[in-house]
Amino acid sequence: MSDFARRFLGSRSGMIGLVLLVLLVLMALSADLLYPQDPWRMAGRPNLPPFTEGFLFGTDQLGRDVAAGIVHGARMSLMIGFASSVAAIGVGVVVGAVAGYFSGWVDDVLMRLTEFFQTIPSFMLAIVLVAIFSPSLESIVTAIAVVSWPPIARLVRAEFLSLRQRDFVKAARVGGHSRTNIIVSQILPNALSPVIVMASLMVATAILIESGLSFLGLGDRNFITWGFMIGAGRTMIRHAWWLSAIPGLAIFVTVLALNLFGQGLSDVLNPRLSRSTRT
Amino acid sequence: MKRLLSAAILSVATAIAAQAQDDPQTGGTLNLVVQPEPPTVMLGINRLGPVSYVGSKIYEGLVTFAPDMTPLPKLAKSWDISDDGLTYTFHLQEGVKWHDGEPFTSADVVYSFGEYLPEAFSRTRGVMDRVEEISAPDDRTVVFKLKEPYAAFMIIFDSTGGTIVPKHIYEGTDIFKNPANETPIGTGPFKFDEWSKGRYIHLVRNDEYWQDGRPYLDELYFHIIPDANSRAIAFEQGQVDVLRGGDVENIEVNRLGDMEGVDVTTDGWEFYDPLAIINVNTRHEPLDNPKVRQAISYALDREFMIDAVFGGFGKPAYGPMTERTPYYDPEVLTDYSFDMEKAKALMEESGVEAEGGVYATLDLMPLPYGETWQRHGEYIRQQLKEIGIETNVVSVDVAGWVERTTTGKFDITTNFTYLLGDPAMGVGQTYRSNNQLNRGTAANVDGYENPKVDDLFAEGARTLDPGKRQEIYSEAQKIISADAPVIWSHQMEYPTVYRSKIHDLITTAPGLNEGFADVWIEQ
Amino acid sequence: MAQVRFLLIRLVKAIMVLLAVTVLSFGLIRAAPGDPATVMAGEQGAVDPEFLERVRERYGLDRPIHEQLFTYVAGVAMLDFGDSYQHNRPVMELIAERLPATLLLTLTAFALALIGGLLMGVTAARHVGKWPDALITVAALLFFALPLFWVGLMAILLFSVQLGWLPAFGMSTIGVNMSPIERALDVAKHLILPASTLGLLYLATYTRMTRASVLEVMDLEFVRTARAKGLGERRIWRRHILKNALLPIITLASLQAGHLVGGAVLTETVFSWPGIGRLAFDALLQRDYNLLLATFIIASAFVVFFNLVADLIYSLADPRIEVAS
Amino acid sequence: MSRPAETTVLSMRSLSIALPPGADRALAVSDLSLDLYRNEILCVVGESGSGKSLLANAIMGLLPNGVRVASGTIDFEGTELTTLPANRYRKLRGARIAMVFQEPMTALNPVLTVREQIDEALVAHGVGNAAERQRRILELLDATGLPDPETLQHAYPFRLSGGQRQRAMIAMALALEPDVLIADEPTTALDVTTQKQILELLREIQQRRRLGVLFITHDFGVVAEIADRVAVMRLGELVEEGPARQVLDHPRHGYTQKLVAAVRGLSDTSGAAREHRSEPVLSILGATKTFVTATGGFFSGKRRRVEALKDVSLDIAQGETLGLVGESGSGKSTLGQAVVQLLELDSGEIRFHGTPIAEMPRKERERVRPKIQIVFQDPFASLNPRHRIRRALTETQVIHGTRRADALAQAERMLDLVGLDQGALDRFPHEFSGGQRQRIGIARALVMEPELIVADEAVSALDVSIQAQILELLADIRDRLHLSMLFITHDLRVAAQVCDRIAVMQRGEIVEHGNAQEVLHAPSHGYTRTLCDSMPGKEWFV
Repeated sequence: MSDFARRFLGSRSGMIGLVLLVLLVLMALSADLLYPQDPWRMAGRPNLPPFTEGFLFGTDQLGRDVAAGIVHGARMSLMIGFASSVAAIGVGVVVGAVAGYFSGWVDDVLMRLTEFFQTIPSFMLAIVLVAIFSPSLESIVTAIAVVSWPPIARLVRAEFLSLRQRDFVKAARVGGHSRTNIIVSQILPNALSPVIVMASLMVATAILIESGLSFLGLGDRNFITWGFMIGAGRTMIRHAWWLSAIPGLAIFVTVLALNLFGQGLSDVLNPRLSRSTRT
Repeated sequence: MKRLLSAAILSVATAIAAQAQDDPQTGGTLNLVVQPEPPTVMLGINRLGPVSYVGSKIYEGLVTFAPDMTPLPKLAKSWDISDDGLTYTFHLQEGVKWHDGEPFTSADVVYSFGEYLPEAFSRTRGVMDRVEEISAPDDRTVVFKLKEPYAAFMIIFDSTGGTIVPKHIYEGTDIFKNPANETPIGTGPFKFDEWSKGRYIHLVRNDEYWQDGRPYLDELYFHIIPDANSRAIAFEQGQVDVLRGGDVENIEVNRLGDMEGVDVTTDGWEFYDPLAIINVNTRHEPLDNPKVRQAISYALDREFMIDAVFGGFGKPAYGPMTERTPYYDPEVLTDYSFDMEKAKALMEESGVEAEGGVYATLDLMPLPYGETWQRHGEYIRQQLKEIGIETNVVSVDVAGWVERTTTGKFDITTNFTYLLGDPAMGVGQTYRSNNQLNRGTAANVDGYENPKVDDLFAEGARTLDPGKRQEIYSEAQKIISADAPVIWSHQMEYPTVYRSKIHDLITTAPGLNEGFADVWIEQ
Repeated sequence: MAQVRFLLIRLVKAIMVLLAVTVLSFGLIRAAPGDPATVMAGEQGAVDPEFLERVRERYGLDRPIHEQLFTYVAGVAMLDFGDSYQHNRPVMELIAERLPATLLLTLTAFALALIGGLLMGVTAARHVGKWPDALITVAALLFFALPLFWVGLMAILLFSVQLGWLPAFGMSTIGVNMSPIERALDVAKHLILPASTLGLLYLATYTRMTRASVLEVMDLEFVRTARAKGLGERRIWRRHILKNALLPIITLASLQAGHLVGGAVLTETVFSWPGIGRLAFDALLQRDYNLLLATFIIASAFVVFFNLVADLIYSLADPRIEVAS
Repeated sequence: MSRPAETTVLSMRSLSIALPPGADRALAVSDLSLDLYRNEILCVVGESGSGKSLLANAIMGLLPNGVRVASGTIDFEGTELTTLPANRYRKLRGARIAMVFQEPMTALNPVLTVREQIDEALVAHGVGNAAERQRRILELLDATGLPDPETLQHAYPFRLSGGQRQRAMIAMALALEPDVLIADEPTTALDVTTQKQILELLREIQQRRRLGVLFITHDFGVVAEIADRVAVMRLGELVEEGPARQVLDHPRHGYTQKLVAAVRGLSDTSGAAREHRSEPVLSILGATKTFVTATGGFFSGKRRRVEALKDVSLDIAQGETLGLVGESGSGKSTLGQAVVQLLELDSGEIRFHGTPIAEMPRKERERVRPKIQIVFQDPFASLNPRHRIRRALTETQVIHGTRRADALAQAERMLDLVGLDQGALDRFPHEFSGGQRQRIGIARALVMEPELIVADEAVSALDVSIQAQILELLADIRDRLHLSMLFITHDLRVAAQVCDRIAVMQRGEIVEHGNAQEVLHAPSHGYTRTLCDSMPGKEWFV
């Protein structure tokens, strides 16, 4: 592990990403300290540009503090991003592992299912799901998870297919290890690194999807999110550009951070991929 | 507020300018925006905003209305009403032709009100139930006999409520599926030419129009621009000449209004007379408690709301009518102007138990008609919080909203109604106890039940003498305003932005839903 | 021969998938609250049950769900998606009207992304580790993290509102009569912003894929062989590296192309581009089942179709496929 | 058969090749001086990591990024290569100095036909017009003994057999009649029989064209087969150089002696096969297995049937070692997998002490399974990279109900037995050398106290010197623990050394079966004979 840490510290992109992420998470966690007031509260005169009257990012149409929205929004975006990714990975790993290990008809069925889900345009599906189960935290997280698990499943399956042919797995079988033991303790640990890499990228995608949904007005109206802020600011774009510009930047930075982080992970975890960049 | 005045001044200014102008000039193209893209322009089968906007140029009613709601001739050049108020006799214009060349006769009117409209439009059917018989003594005369007097009867004869359709095309067909709906045939000043879906609807001058020299314009383009920003830019860049209220955000209106050679008016809504309300479901606690409802009403800073959310367009409303509504009586209304202290006090008096400063947690369902209403909802949410009512925002799509509202599955929802020019028409439906669920979104969805109010509205509809009606409606307004069965948000004002070179754009109560026969462009 | 057989198999599979999509989306949307009747009712002011009945009956909403499903699927099989209650017209017409716009947008975006991606990717790989590589890699990374709808907004803000260079909305200038050529140029002008916005994400993806693929091939033995044969670098790149590296990219790319159609929803909304992405969204808000379902199925159909194309390209381009024949 | 040395074509003087920083050593090749003469085959022999391949690449001027010539000179007929500008080097490559690689499959471009690939070499060096080139191509293909050049030239590499590919490679290399041919392990990837043909081809061509051939290999057999002169490399240094015979028969340097000894040891079959009369531990009866595979993988539909095992029957007695010899695709590994229950037979049965394993009650099977263990070919792949050795050696025992303490004790005993210290327990696989890993692999097999061990190409991946050690270890353990062993290999010599009996497999069938010595020295079946004849350098061994 220490070896892992050392190698990660070595990856520049990884470190930049990590630092940015940590900052964002801190910001999200300390939201209530930085802006104890409700971000929906009308705190000042409407449509103040940034850096006026002590409003770092100005105020919106109803005089709400944009900065407060950004900070509290970070919480939602990250939360939704992580929650949905965790769900997606859970499903994906199980499906992929089962399909990959048992192959045969089980594999067929599961892969058809996966392909099916990959065929439906994901964002459209997300929209429909959220709209139909009426926008709420749960429905959004579920929808994002539903559209993002297939790649994981495919990845894990591929890993399993190759790993189960490896001698050490055969050795375990010869040793009479149980299936679960082989899947969980022999194969899975070896299959995980690419999954972890993909996971970090998935969080990023999830955040993008969420912002897209909120932008279309399919967010949970009880919580302030960046996508919502852009959507709300959109109609004001020529009077108060900052209303949509600033939240957009926030999303951009977050997604960028996650991508960089993922890059770093993959440099460390699957050298096979990143080798080509060196030699 | 300031906004408003300037708008008013502007409109006056243009009126004067219009008079000052010498004779109208003929010719020219008028570029308009219709949004959302209408499902059809066959006004008979559908009266959604966009359909009426376009359809009203193609189809006509027997009458139209002056801003003060007095009827003006249209397809009927004159009419007389018997003293008992039971017989209405309409005398039709001479030499009116349908766009397909067929002559227009009383038979068309009889068919339209006798068969077509009751099938197509429930509001008109509602009124037609009051009619004993419709007869056509001759080609040019139509007689309606009522079962009992109905003061608002004339209201249904405008082009949207009383669309006159060609009998020779629709009789005996499925009026909804009739292919002719694709190529509408009316008597209006403009004829349907082309509909390039997703892009524009093109109407051309009806050279056969019954009114000599009219219309002045050669053609109308209704452009379909699905996005508010895009519409604003289109107007700026001169691609369109007129923006209706709602086409662009009101804040944009102010900006565009300040442009060179552009005018803004809020006239032309006297007929529809829209009123923004907040429905509170009186079947649910604590909303069954009048004090709570009053508290909510006091908690709203309508001035701020109108300025911040509606770009300054609108006027606070404290009762069931607006200043535009006949028989409106500000004297009798409870003054609900912003008073947070009073609101909080009322909550305490109300006797509702509060836990940790929270009296109740309710669902708040904002009207899903775009961002403005979302802001409106967000504002209300904050104010309710102030007086100790927590809300959980339920966001639904149009279908969901309609469904929940009309079936009473809500605590609080924002909404608006058209008062339609006479209390007997649009006002009563929101408060009469016999008009509650599954009767549309403007019905008494809050479940308000007050026999006295019921009687007053029944009587008001029956009574013809204006003086008496005033008394009746004043009392009704007094009671309702005090009970606050709904929270009145504001009298809505839809600003119309247009280029000064366009004259006589809005002269009547239906405003832009007029036929445009008199509109002309200064070359 | 084998190609044909193979494609037939894939075709059958594709149809199965589409059937599944149909059934799923049908079920999903029927699960939703509210139906067209209630919407129309609401829109039309005061209503009575009888009126609701009429509407429901007119759109077959009164029949049992499995019947509705059956009639629907049967219809879809014959490309009849029923009528849109909202537009009072056959859904197929509506889609037919909007589809060209979407295709124009997505295919342009795709072409831009693919060509750009290949160029950038190859350039990066050629100068791996040097500044062009660094530059391109960073650029790709940034593009990859941009929320498209926001990029769109900012683009409008900059190029239309501030600079006034490009039109911000729609597909063509309205109200003006132009010659065919002018019309085409006009559309092209309108296309620039949305297409490049939509293309951006894919540009990043393709750049990365290309770079990786080229680098991988560069390491392969036969490239060394080619050098050992004394071939010139240009030839080695053209015949050996690119020929082997770009094949999978083009295949992968066409696999993704299908998703562009469904992915265009946001872009079409931001630029109010009259395509099926918007159509779908409006349909959803209006609970216009038939319409929504149709756009959904069409979008999926595109994915399926492009998968087939990908297979075809691959089977034609890679000799190893001959094995089967 | 060394001939008078002739003019030098290629001469390296105190050549050093530097590895990128962070590599396991600074210089891949250090201070090496070597000459290649016209019309000879010079074998550069060495074990993995000796730097021989980098030497070849250095001459071609194709060192991988980061690796560079640090000092010294490479003179090719008066041209100094180390400082030669790229464009002139390019003209030289292929034209004057050509190269043949180890793995023809990857060395050929999959999407170009044989013809195109040869042709472009000619084009690149501006040879003749199209017709001219076409003639040359056909000549070359013919000269390299490829059947029906007319049609074959249009084939893509994947259509050819391993041998044909390598022939095509050679044809390509000879296209411009170079003076020097560098062959980097050109036969290592091939079966013995094919290897023999390719070696003969190279020899014949070399003589016909009086080529100077620099032949890189790790196999002394091959050296003995074709070398005129030998240069032995070790960790980048040239330890010995001289005429083939001399180096092979009278090695001067200790390292060479060790290697040669190891190789000779292989063919030393004095440890003569013992007779075993006891009851068979394992008997295989009419084992049959057919694989059905989708061809090309891409087009679903078309399927190919491969009969991996056709009615195979064998016995293995207590303490006996049975050698299973065959070329790739002969089905020998399939049988091994069947024995350890990794795959099920279509028909036939495998009996353990007389009872068909398949018919045993579940509990019984559970108990029996660990009694048959396997040692794999690739020692790295056979250990879970994420588990410490401790776990690798104890886990299975614990699963079968051994108490941890006992399991650990057992693990330690076995480590000791395979000659590793306890320190190994807490380390991860990647921290060991190939040979050590294989020892661990054996230890893992042993901890379960098996009665039968299947050794599947257990030494093929190892360098000769290590090979010898592991083989000794196996033999030793077998005798100490009275194990039975099924020894699967492609190398008759190896088999002959450790096995009591040998079964030769071809296309899923056992074509010959008998006492190791007889099979090796007096093969009765034609195929076995070919195998024996193909053994590189057999004259030298025998």
